[in-house]
Amino acid sequence: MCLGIPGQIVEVTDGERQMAMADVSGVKREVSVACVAQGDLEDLVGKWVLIHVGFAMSIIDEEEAAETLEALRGLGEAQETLEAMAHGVSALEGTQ
Amino acid sequence: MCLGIPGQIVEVTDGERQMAMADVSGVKREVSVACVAQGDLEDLVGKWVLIHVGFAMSIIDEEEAAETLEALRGLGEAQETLEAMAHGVSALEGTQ
Amino acid sequence: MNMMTGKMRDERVTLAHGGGGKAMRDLIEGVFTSAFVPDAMEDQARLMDAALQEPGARLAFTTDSFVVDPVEFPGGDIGKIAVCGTVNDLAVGGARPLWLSAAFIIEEGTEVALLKRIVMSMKQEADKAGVRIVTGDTKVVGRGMADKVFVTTSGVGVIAPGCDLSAGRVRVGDVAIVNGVLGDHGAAILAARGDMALSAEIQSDCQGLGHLMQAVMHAAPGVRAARDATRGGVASVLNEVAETAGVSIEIEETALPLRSEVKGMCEILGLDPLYLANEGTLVVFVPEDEADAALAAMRAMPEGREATVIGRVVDGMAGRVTMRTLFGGARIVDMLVGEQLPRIC
Amino acid sequence: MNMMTGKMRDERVTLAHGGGGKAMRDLIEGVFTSAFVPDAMEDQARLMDAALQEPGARLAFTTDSFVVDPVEFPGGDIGKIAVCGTVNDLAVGGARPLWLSAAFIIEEGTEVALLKRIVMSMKQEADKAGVRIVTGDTKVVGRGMADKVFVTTSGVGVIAPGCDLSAGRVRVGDVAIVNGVLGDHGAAILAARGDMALSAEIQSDCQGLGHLMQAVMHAAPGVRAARDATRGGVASVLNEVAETAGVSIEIEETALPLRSEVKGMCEILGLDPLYLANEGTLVVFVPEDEADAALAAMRAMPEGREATVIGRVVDGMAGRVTMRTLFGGARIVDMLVGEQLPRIC
Amino acid sequence: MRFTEEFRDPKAAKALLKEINKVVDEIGATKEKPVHIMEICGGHTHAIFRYGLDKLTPAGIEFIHGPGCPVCVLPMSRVDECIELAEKPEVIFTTFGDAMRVPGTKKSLMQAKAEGADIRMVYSPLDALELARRHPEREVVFFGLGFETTTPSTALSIQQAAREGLTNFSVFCNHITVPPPIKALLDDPHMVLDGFVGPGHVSMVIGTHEYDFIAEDYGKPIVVAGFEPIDLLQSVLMVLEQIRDGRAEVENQYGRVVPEHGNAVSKAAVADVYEKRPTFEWRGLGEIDESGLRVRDVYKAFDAEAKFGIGYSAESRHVEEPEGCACGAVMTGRMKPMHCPQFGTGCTPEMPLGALMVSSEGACAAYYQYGGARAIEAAE
Amino acid sequence: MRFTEEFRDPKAAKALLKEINKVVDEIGATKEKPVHIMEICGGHTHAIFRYGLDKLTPAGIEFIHGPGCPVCVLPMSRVDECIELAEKPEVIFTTFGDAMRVPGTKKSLMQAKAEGADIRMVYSPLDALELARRHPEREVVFFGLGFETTTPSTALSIQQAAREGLTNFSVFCNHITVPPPIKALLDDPHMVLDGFVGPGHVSMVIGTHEYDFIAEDYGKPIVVAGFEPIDLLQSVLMVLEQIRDGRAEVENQYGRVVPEHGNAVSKAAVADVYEKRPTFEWRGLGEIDESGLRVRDVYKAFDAEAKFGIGYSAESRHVEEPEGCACGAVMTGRMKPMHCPQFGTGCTPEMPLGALMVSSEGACAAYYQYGGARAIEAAE
Ligand code: SF4
Ligand code: SF4
Ligand SMILES: [Mg+2]
Ligand SMILES: [Mg+2]
Ligand SMILES: [Mg+2]
Ligand SMILES: [Mg+2]
Ligand SMILES: [Mg+2]
Ligand SMILES: [Mg+2]
Ligand SMILES: [Mg+2]
Ligand SMILES: [Mg+2]
Ligand SMILES: [Mg+2]
Ligand SMILES: [Mg+2]
Repeated sequence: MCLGIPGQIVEVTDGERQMAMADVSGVKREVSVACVAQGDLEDLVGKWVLIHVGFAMSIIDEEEAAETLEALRGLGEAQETLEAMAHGVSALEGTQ
Repeated sequence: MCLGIPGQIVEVTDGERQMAMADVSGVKREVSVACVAQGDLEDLVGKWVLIHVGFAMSIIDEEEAAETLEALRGLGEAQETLEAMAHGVSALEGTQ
Repeated sequence: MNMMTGKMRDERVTLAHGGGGKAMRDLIEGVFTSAFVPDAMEDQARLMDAALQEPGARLAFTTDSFVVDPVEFPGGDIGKIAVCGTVNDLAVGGARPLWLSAAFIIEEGTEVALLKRIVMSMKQEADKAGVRIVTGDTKVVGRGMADKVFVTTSGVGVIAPGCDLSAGRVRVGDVAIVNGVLGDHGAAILAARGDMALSAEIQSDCQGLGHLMQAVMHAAPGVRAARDATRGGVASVLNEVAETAGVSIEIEETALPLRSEVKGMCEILGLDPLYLANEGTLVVFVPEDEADAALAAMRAMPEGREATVIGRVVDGMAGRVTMRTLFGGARIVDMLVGEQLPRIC
Repeated sequence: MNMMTGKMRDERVTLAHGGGGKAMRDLIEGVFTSAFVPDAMEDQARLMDAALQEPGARLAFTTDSFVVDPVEFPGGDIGKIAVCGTVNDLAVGGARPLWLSAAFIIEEGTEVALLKRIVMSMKQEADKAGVRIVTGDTKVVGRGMADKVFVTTSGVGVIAPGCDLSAGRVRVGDVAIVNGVLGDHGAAILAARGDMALSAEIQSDCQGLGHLMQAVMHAAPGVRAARDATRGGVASVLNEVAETAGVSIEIEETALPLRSEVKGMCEILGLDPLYLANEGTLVVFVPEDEADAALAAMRAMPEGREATVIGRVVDGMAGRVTMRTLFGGARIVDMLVGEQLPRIC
Repeated sequence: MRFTEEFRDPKAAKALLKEINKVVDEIGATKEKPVHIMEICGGHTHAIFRYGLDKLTPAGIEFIHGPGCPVCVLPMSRVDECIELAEKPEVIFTTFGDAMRVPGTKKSLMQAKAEGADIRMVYSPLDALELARRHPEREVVFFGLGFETTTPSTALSIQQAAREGLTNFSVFCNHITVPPPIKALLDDPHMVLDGFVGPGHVSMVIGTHEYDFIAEDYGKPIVVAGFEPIDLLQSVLMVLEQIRDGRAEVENQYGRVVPEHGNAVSKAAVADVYEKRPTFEWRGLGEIDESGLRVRDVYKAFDAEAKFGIGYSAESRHVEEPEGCACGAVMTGRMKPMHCPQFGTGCTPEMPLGALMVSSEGACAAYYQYGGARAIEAAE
Repeated sequence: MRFTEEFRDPKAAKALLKEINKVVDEIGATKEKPVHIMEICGGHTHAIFRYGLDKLTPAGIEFIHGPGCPVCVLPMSRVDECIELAEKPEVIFTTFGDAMRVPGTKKSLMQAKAEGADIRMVYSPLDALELARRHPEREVVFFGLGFETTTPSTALSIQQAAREGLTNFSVFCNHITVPPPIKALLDDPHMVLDGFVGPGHVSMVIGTHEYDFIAEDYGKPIVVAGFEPIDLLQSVLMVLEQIRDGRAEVENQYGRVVPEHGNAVSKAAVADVYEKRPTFEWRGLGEIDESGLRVRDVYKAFDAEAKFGIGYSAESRHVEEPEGCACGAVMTGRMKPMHCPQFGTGCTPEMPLGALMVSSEGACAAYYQYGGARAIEAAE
């Protein structure tokens, strides 16, 4: 349920009705930005939004996303270090 | 224009609306008999009528039709007699 | 255990049956494959017939789409027509029909039972004609995007070495023979459609002409050309042949075999039976000295019982078809312009 | 003198053009015959090809009806699809396509200019594929009884002696190769239809695969089977082959070639690109040791530039197709049930 | 008796032709100095060509094909109005097949249908009425086309609709009457006419006395005729005999169908529903006084002209006939079809320019179809 | 960044899985004594099977597939009502594709369409609105199906219709809300649940505080999650960590999309247009208090229930679920799909008996499609 996909606002198409064009991997669809409009609609151009049934429902927090990914990268690296250490230990053990 | 064809009334289908079934060489169509109805509609059954655009417009006078054909037959026979006579004359002439 | 059995459990075709998935496979297996080609795994039939490999043999290839409304009518249905029509197109060219393809365009909402009836009647007719339906296809379109079912059949046949039937070979003096009464199909469809609220017990003449053609070719080896008269009627066939051969054709009004109901229908609607559609009417052109043999051979078969000479090829303007009316007048029988419309007022 | 010239002077097709008379002849001569078979006088083509008479040669016969909406779309039109689709059905069976038939069902009101464009694109595509459209038919149906134009093509080809491509020959260890990106046709049609108000610059992949198949058979003589993935997408082809051959097939999610716009379209509508329709997508199964040769041969041709291995045949439950997801999970890729519907809410 | 085949008997035809030849000789008519007989009715024109009677009758008889084909005399502006009605989304436009191919200014009903208008061919106005009953959400308009024979059917249908209280049925009335154009033709100083074959089916409705003025005021013979070949030959013979004998009478060859006083019910229905228009336009003939009918005010609810504000009564929209069209001259007998410069080239049944080429009852179509290339050769 | 592929990185998945295995071990969960985690949302169920996460995660985790698929919990009576609406000749019935195949008592919308009902799949209620503008002569009804994520779109569409004064647009409101069924499940004494993966897109509208009762009143952890595989794995890890640590908190893994307090505009629109129903029926779960919405009286003109006198508010038409259907047990985690006696035999995606087999988000369909024959084998 609730299929939501990230898209980028590329153009305001109807200011009065709060409609804008969104781009999803090169596919364009006019969406309502009523739920994410604050002040000048043009400010939305370039922003990534989460789209559901033709409505932009949330502006994606790019920083937050980057942080999440960064943390995961950190997790991976930490594991690799640990593994290398474990390998080192077992290697050592192997020499016994 | 005014394509009219003879058909035979075979059944009264809707007395109130004055509709009856007509048969044209085995093809059936419901027609209005409003224009040819006199007294009991059932009296029309078996009668030949002249049909135009779904309306029986005239009851065909069968006697009259027979007389016309009879007269033509008479004409043909008269001609044949005359011809035979003419032939006889020319035949006679031929003997001269 | 599931109470419902068989592959095709829906009562009506939905768009799902055209989607390329299981529903489509169920439709195909439940309705089509069982009657036609139970063992086809590839989307092509692979075939050979010894007659095709004889030196001088030729392959005949023809196609027709069928779109009749209503799809079932007295005397047949769209499936029967689809098989007969293509078998006939092969046969009248002198080919022995071998294989047919059958492609169905089905309107969403069409009853599966109707499809099954159509398919069964195709199988029956194919068996009768001695051809096999070897490959097929189904497509489903939305409501109002088609009229129940359209069937397109293509046919492959073999023409024996030396056999060459063609309109171009028709000569002055040849005789034109039809196998039976004219216009039954057109009149039956008019009645079945109900638009004009006419009813009549007319059956479509829909039938395969393959065996009849074989008989004619055997009895009258000099046969020049043959046609099955469909849309546009016998008049169109005569005009086409007259034009191709560069001759005139003269037919006799009194010789035209017509059922009384067909005459009646034509009178009511101001139509000319010469232009009414047929689906099993053969027009053959044979040299005068083979006419009697051809007639006798045709009359010996059910499809040709009422065979009769309707006219002959005469010297005259190329492409001209004339009809001698019943008391000696003459009129030109031209090609129809468009479809024949009722002429009433 | 009459200012209007040419046989077909109407702007739109009316029922008169289906009536079997002069109007129909004008439509046929003005639009169809000029492009296809200028000299056909009989309603059947008469043909022969030396290859067909070689001992051991087989005739391939196939048919498809085409019903695409819209009839013209980025990358092609119904005519192009109708030729490519039937050429491809012949080609993937190992046959050399020789002759096509083309039957048109035309809705009253269809623009004649549209028909002409469709016919021209058929001619172009046939020329490219080296086949001849040798026989045809037109029917006209009333408004709302069809969707502009339906085209049914049948094809006849010749399979050289000894050549035997079939799904049943696929073996464990074989490699599955596609010629390029998947789902372009389905996505292009979705966008072109406008129902979901999505726009994207996706072209249908509609193309003939005859030459590509010849190249594959030459480079990888051991090629087992081939399919063109149309309705139901690559997933359906894989399932069909797995079932017929009684094997399992495992594909790699990361190996699937997909255009970014097609991915986008699928994400928006909750669709799976494996089930999207294609019209020029070849799936070939080759023995492992011929895979590189097949790939190289395909990549040397424009139709195969993006050819890639998507999976292989493995031991396992007959008919099972699985996909290894991008981080090692596995899921079953079943046949679609009906058509794929947008999954949104 | 089926009242059809019996009147196609070759023997009778032969006898009549012999008699006709004899009378033509007696009159002294020749190809160069023929007797001019006008068959008023398009049905007669059709029958003459269908049975080849023009070629069977002696050269001393020249048939003039009259204005009695309702399709042929239908002005382009009426066709345009039909199309305008048919293209309204709420309208189901119903018509006899006859009208489908008549060219309007831009297109025919056939072409309008192809473009999407909901146009249905019916056999009878009763079928249109039935459509109205079945589609209460739509407006069913019936195209009331035709002469006195057809007018009662639409009048009775309107009466029936009124009885049933149908609110979605109307007739686009373009009915016309036969006597006025005959009078107009007889008043035309260019017209050469020696006698008339009268319209049998019109007469079965109006009777024979409506033609009295032809005999009495203009001294021309007229014989009301049936539509079988024997009927026509006999009627021609009767006209010839009147000419030979110096008589000018209204005679009735078609007595089996035509009563002297016509059909009372029909006449009453027409009088109840319709009234004469002061004037009406005929294609090729122009305006003719009191030659058309319109729906009376009491039946306004069933009058498409009133309902949709369209038609002859609305703001005049007369459209010029296409250039080079000689239909008027042909219809008045001043020109033979094959002498029209458009015949067979700019004007063919496939691409008719004038209305006479559309209906198979039109003189030009009849010449083209049944005289075919021969007529074209003659013209070249 | 496209916010999709980045969250499908195999490397990150590997790392997360390692961590998950570690924590499962720390908890001491095994195949025999697993941790029960419910993903509430059908979108999560779909993603788990689509990416094979069920097979990648250790046997010590057992996913319970929650009631968060709007199609799966739609009672048959609602489907029947949709069909009744769609079959009205004046109605254009618009719906998301999701609802097309759900079986009603006699047929699905797909079958009703095949039988002639005018049913159109749209991507957005805005498209239904546009249809209403373009077809003023028809009644356009939009099937308002879905949870809090979807409800604002229909509320905003109704507001827009009101602004434009459209009189032929209405919504057949069957919107439902997530918290009530969760509460109902938690109150079910048979239910064994150790934690929740919370619905990301619902939460982007309502925020995270609506789940406080889960942690506070029931002592269960919940992590609001995104829909990419990395999101899911990370959320599962976060739930496991809470369990290991003995915590019960509402955490938000999907911070890039879900603001703590949700979306103000959406919530305002929903509050303006809709109100809670006292109770509402869920397929497989029965009546749940305050779990559904209806159109407020001020927007009555846009309420299909009021306009056509149909729906849940009308005279109750509850239809019994088909016999043998175990959807309720499956949805509450008491039964695995393959243990339903109908699974794979009486109930398949081709011929679904229960709703969980219809939507690809339904647990049964997911097991069948993605677990496929393996699941069937397991059941046999
Ligand atoms: S040929 Fe055509 S234009 Fe000339 S008079 Fe006849 S109908 Fe009119
Ligand atoms: S298998 Fe079918 S009947 Fe059983 S629980 Fe699943 S959906 Fe319901
Ligand atoms: Mg053919
Ligand atoms: Mg034929
Ligand atoms: Mg196919
Ligand atoms: Mg016959
Ligand atoms: Mg000719
Ligand atoms: Mg095929
Ligand atoms: Mg194919
Ligand atoms: Mg044909
Ligand atoms: Mg491709
Ligand atoms: Mg499988």
